[in-house]
Amino acid sequence: MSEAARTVEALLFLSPDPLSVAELAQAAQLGEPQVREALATLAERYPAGERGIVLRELAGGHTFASDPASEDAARRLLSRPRTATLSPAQAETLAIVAYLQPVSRPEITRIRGVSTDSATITLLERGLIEEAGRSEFGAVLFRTSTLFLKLFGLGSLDQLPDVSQWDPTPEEQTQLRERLLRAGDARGGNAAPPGADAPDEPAESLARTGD
Amino acid sequence: MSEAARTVEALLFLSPDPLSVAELAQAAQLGEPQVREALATLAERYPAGERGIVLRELAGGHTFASDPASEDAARRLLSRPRTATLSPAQAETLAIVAYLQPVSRPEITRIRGVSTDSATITLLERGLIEEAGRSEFGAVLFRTSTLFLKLFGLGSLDQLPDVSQWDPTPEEQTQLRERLLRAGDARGGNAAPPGADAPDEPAESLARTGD
Amino acid sequence: MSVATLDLDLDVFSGPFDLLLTLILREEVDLLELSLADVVLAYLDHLEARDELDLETTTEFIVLLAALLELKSKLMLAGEHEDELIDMEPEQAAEELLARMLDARRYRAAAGHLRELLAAEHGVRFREAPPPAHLRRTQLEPEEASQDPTALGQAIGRLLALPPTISLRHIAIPRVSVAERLGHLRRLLARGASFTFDEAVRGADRMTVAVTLFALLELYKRGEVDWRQSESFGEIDIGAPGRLAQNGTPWGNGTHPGAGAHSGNGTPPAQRLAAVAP
Repeated sequence: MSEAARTVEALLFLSPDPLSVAELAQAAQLGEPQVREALATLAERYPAGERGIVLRELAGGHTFASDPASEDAARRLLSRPRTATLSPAQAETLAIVAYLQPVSRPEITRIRGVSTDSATITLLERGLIEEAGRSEFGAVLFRTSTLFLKLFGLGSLDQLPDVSQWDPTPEEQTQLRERLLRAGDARGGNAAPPGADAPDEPAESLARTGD
Repeated sequence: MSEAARTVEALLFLSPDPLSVAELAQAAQLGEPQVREALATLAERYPAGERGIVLRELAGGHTFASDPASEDAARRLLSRPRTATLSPAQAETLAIVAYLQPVSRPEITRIRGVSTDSATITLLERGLIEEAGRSEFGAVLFRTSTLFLKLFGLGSLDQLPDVSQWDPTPEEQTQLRERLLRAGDARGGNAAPPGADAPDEPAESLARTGD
Repeated sequence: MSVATLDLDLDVFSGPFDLLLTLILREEVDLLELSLADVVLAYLDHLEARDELDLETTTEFIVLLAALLELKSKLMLAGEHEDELIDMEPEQAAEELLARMLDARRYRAAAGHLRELLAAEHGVRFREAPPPAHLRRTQLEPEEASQDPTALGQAIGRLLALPPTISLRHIAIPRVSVAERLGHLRRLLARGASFTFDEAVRGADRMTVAVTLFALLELYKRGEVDWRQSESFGEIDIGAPGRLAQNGTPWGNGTHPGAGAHSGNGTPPAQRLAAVAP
C-alpha cells in the first residue's frame, strides 16, 4: 500500500466525520489526484460485503463505517447495560449533596479532598443531582433530584438514614456540615489549588454553618 | 475473510475502548477460540508498518490505532496534539501510582518529598489515574486507568519492568549506608531525643563561618 | 539585607523567608511539600544579583536551612506512629533514610521509563468518534428503589472520620512566634536592668529558646539591644544599648554569642537553634 493510501486510511479512521478529497489533500499534503488514487486503493482493500469496515462515499465526503451485517453484535456490545452501581467517588459526592444540600462544588471538593468534577458531571448526567441556583459567591449549588428519591426508594429527604450509626464520633454535637469540612481539612482537603474548582470560596462554608 | 473476522473487525472499529477476547466473544456470540482465530486473521490483514491502521494489544484487550507515520497529517486534520508530554513531577507521581497502586496522596508526597497535589490533579484531569476508594485513614487512594495502559502502549501492568532493576548495586548501597552513618555520627547529639540536651555542638562549625 | 526578608516564589509559598518560617512553625505550610532546594536556589540567585557575599546573613541562612533540612528529614522518616522517630537509633535512622533514598531513586528511574514508553507511542492515535446513535440502544430506565440509601450514610460516616494526626507534635513545636518573643525581650529591657539569656528563657522549651535567640538577633540588628559574653561557656548578658554593666565591646572577649560560645547551661545558642529539630 502506498504511503499516500496509508495516510488517507489513517485520516479516515481517526476522523469522526466524512472527509472531502480537498480536506484529505490538505491534511496529508498531497495533490487531489493522489488522494483520489489512494481512495481507489482503499476501495479495493475494503470491498463491500467482505470486511467488517466499509468505505463509504457520502454527501460530505468519504468515511469508514462498520459493516451493517455486524449491527446485531455491535448493539449487544454498545448497549451493555451501564453498571448501575456508583463508584466510590460518586457515592461520596452524592452523599454530600444529599445530606448538605444545597452545596457548592468547592465545598464538596474541600470535604472530599480531591477534585470532584467528573463525579459531579456523571451524577448530573444520570439525573441524580441538579443545579439549585448560585451561592452568594457565585458558585453553582447542587441538590438531589426527584429521580434520586425514586432510585433510593425515599419518600422525602427526611427519610435519609440517620448518620449516627456510622458516625465515628457520634457524641459530637456540632453541625454535620461543619464536622465534614473539618474532617476534610484534616485529611488535606484544602490541597486543591485555586482554580481547580471555580471559584474558591473560603468564607462560604463558615457563613453557612449558621443555617 | 470469515464472518467471525468481519464481525470482530467491526466491533473493534466501533468500540472506544480495547475489547477483551471475552467481550468480543459475548458480543459476537462466538466461542473464544473463534475470536482468537479472527484476531489472528486481522493481524495478518493489518501488518505493522504497511497500513494506516494497526491492530494493537493494549490494556487487556485489542484495539485499532493509527499508524504513527501518519501523525503529521493527523495533527493537521484534528488540530490537536495527541497527548501533552509529562512534566517530571507528573511522571514521578504517575510512576509511584503505577507501581504502588492503590496509593494515597500523603504516601506519594512522602516518597517524593515535595508537593504532589498539582501533579495528581493534572493526572486525574487527563484521566491517567483514577480514584480507588479510601485508605483506612480516610485518604483517597489512586490507581492508574485503562487510558494509562492504552496511551503508554501497555497490555497490562505486568508489562512494567520490576522496579528494583533501577536500584543501585549492593556495593553502592553499602557505600551509601556508610556515608549516611558517618553523616549521622557527625551530627552526633542532634540525634538525641528532645529534652536531653545534646553534648555536642553540631551547628558550631556552621555558625563560626560568621566570625 | 537580612535573610528574613529574602523574597521567595516557590510552588507552595510565595513571600519573605521569615513568613515562610513562621508558617512552617505554625504548621500552615507543610514542610514535606516544600522544596528546600528551591529555597537554596532562590538564595543563590539573590546572592548573585547582589554580587557580594555577606557572611553574617549567609551564616544565618545556612543555620536556618540546616534546621529545616533536619526537621524535614525527620518528618520524612516519621511513620504513622509519632514516637517512632524519637526512639530511632542512628543505625536505624540511616537504614530508614537509605530505604527512602532508594524509593525516591527507584520511582524517579521508573518515571524516566514511563516517559520513554510515552515517547515511543508518539503518533499513535485512537478513534474517538462516538459509535453511531442507532447502534446505542436507549438505556433502560433504572429501577425504582434499586439503590440502597445506607450506602449514602456510610459514605458520610467515612467522610466524618478524622485521620490520625501525623502532625508535628512529636517534634514538640509549641506555637511560639518571633513577634511574641520580641515582645517578651522588650518587656525585660523596659525594666531597665540588664538580664541574662538564661533568665530570659528560664523554664522555656527548646523551641522557645531558639525563637528567643532569633528575636534577640533581630533586636540587635535593629540596635535595640546589646549583648555580651565575657567568657566562653559563660552567661550572655543582655541590656539596652549602653546600659550593660561592664565596659568594652559588646562581644566581651571577642566571641560572638551566636557563634558557638557556650552560655550558662552548656548549650551554645547556635546549637539551640539547630536543635529546633530534636
